[in-house]
Amino acid sequence: MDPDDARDWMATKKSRMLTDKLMPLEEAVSKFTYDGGYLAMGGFGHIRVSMAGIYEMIRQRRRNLVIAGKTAVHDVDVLIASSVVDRVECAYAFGHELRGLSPAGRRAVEGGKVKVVAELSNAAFQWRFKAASMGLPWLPARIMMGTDTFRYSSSKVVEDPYTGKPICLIPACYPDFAFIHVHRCDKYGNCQIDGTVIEDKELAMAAKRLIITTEEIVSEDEIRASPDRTVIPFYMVDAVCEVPYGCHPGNMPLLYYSDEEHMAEWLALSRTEDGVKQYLDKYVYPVEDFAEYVALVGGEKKMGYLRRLERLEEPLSAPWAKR
Amino acid sequence: MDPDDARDWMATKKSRMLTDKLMPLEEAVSKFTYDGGYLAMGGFGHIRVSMAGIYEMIRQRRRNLVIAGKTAVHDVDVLIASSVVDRVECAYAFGHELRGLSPAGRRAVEGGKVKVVAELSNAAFQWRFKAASMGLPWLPARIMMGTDTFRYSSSKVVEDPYTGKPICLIPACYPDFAFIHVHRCDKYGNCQIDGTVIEDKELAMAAKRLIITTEEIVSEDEIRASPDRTVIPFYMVDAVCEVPYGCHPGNMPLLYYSDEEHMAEWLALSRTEDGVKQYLDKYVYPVEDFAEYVALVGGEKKMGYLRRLERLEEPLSAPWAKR
Amino acid sequence: MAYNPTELMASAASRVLEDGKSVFVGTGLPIIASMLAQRTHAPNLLVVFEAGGVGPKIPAIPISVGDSRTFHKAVMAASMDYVMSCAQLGHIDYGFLGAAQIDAYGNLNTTCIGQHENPKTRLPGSGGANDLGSLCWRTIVLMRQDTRKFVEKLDYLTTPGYLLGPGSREKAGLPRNTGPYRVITQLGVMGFDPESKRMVLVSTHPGVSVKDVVDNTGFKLIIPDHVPVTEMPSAEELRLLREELDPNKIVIG
Amino acid sequence: MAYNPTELMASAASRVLEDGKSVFVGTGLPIIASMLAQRTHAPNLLVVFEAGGVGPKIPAIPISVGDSRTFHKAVMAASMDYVMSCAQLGHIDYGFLGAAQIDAYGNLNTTCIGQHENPKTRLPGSGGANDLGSLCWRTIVLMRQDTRKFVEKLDYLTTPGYLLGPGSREKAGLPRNTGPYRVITQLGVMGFDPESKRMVLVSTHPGVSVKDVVDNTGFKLIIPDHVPVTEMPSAEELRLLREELDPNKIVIG
Repeated sequence: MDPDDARDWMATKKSRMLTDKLMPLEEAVSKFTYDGGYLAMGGFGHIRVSMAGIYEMIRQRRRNLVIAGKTAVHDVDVLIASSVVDRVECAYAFGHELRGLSPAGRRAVEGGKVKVVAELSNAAFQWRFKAASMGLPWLPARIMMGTDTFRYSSSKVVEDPYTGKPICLIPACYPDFAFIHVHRCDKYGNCQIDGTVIEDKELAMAAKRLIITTEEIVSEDEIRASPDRTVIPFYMVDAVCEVPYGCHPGNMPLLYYSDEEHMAEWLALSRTEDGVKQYLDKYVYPVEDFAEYVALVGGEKKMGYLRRLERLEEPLSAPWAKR
Repeated sequence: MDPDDARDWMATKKSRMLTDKLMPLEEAVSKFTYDGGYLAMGGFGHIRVSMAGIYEMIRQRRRNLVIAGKTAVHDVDVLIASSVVDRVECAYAFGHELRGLSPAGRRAVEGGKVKVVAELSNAAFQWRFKAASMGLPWLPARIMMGTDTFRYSSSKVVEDPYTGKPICLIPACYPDFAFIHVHRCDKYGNCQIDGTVIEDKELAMAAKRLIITTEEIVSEDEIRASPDRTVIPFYMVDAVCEVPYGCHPGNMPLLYYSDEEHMAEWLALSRTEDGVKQYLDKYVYPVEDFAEYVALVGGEKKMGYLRRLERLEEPLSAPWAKR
Repeated sequence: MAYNPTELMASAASRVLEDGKSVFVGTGLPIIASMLAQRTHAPNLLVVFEAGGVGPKIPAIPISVGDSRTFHKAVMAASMDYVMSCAQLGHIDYGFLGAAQIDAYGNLNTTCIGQHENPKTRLPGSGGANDLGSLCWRTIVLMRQDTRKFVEKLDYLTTPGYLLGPGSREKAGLPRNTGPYRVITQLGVMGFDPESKRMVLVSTHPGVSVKDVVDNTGFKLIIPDHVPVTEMPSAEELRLLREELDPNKIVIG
Repeated sequence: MAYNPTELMASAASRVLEDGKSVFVGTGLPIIASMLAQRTHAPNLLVVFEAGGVGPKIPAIPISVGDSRTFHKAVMAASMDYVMSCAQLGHIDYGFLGAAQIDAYGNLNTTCIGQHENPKTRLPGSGGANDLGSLCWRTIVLMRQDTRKFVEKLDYLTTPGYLLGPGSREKAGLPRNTGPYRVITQLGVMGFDPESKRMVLVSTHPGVSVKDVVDNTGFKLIIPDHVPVTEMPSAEELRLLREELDPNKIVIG
């Protein structure tokens, strides 16, 4: 997108008016996501990803999405398995980090059901969002050059007019919609994140529509008491949805650790299409909202365990580790 | 500087070893600053500028410095008046914001004693440091084009290979030495800043030598207890100097407000060369260290007043306001 | 109710600002005008400062555009990169500028009077002005009007207005559909002709004639057939300015 | 003391790392090797994670390179932009990589086996590998060695090694004096010839012959006249690995 068109979007479709954006997640998903759109998820790997948003899109049977595979793990895996996503821009996908490869994601790509429409690296994805966040057409970078990763990306290499050396220009990426899961925010969408922010500050600015899911809604006064903790200001935000435990089975830093028992269940079930159906019929389709999902995956007892795990008060078990 | 040369510098002259960098400011200035060097100051205007570092350079009679006039106010004014600086790269200098123009700075430029070697804008300066902080030769931006500010800058305009529109490429700036005044840091140089960070995160990465002055030294454990508050990590830092009230007469956000009585004294005295000499002979040359300066400018009583002013417990008086 | 020219300028500037829009401000009159707008017709005006303060509840006039009052109870205390990026991305509706010289296309000089290499008067330089003038959707210039300041040719072009006229901002590479919107002085309010991009008189202040304005303008100003009179500051605006916003008369005098 | 091949790889990798240097790590063996180095000869090894963790005191193996353990009691919990910028600026000495395929110049494939458009096996892609392989001063590759993995020609070049040989990284625009430094497998340790930039055998693991290594390499490996044997893991290293670093045997097995 030309930065002048991006400017027009931000001027007309985003508002600097302080308005209450609280709404049920169901409404936010139906209002701001659409079939065929380009989706990006905040967080990273299994960390602070709005799984609540993912499950809601599956329930609403969104179709033909392209996803930013910016170290996308469980999110892209279930979105592919549930036929929501059929194209991936891939920095990292089809794997579960230390847990091994994704049976569902791999099967879909190897069977031709899902297309990888571009390859790039993690930094390149980050810098695509960063270019957008700065209102620039692209950012220069000294990566990808000389590789097939570059050839399959949308970047260009030019001669740097200062040094005479080749330099890679990585184009801005403005996702059609993005979800970011945060520790707390007010009803206007002023958000705080604890720990690493990964690339969410930039993604929040780049996204044409931004849905915030949050562990907790706090007062405007609480936000204004420590403005240097704000990571996303309200005028980037389109919807605010309160969803405690909203990144389960992932890790919400400083609150709860990832649920490796649940991950093991998914990794086992997703080996077959039948297993995928079983999983979705158990945890996603029949579920009214995320609170019901939380009850299904183990409720307060499980959440208590994950909280203790995060505080290093229990040893981690890794049921998927076969060795 | 070619980014490959900058990489060599960072690899060999900066250390990833966790070493105690505490030293007296006198030692830091004599070790890491030198005549003819390019200086940049952290902070902005009268905010969080290491005036302690400035006064020490004056005492050590550094000469022929170039300064980054990145909204540089009292710092550049006294450095010019004391013949330390003779060249300025100017985004904003020779003024005292709401207080009016700088008699000393203007006199030096209009009399030919100080040269303005480049013009640019505040964002351009910020993006020069940012380019450096990212290890890039330059950053693109949509500013300065079409103006004399561009003509007197070191930027280039090229045709953007994506949009076909002209775009400005702002070259990286790696200052030879920089001072950043922070709220607290540990002896290794892991720093926290409260409130706006302005452009200090980028400047810290861009500076070839970085001297930290800090209101307070805290333990490594305190830093590690909230790593998301770290703004500058130790491996950027060359020296750590504990200097309470080290940005007086400027404003240290959340601690003490600017000393407008002292500023009025400077603005009055600096109307003449004699007055400048009087000021320096009173507050800078005969002073052993910054603690003595603090006593001279009003000691604990004045500092208490400035703290109350910062907490909005006293009304501001502006003795320089003549109306 | 009697008022001084600075009070009138503050009032006129505040009325340009709209509720729910954002404005990039510098120290002095722009802050006063923005705070006045917030306390009258535009409570949701989002004020942004170049050092990183976003949406503060300004408790008292800041002396510096970076001081702690610029992020007091703000929605965000960010960085210069952050707010300048917001501006470049199109989030900033209005920007306030001042100048020592302005030309018919709204180009501004805040760098020097005389030759750059050997200036008669050295001024502070661009600061954030070039950035705001490049990146905000609309800029509002606050300055004194006389023939030494409203000139046919600037000594130095610090900040872009419409440059050489229609299309020349875009041709230079600046963002589309941006540029100066209003020039407010002690004599009147000026705007820009949509076709020629030259300065046009919008209103004269009470007691000021069109001729006064023309006589104090060093270039040909477009004068419409009908020139209204600028609305006077209301009693409530004057009360706010004097009692709440600038009780120490640092800016308003 | 008996050890398994993964333990030997962890030990060999940890010994490459130097005290007071920085290392960019991914999940699994790289973390184990880095933690082992910290607890033996390199207490001041600075560990950096791509999601933003800098210098943590890692309390237990992270499952993800972004999880909360990657910034536990860290000196900084930053962002991906921050740590990638640090790498681009030359602050990162070592980077760990893994791969499904490697060629004689240390180029890596983690994207696909077979054709990209119609892959036999789809792998995760670059992740941060291309970034680390481009920007760190030296990279260390940890992978299994056999002729399907050590190949004459990669199916896909995900991450740059020395590309086509001497000078070709610089010619492509990659930072000067960077590139792969060691390749550590279950059979031995390999490096790169300074002249030709082709892979050279550095040491064979205890009980492994030069012929074993050659037979499991699908390209011509440079074999020096004298090939030493990799030092065995010490009893203390094995104790650390088994009792402290990976007591649940998630990585080490």
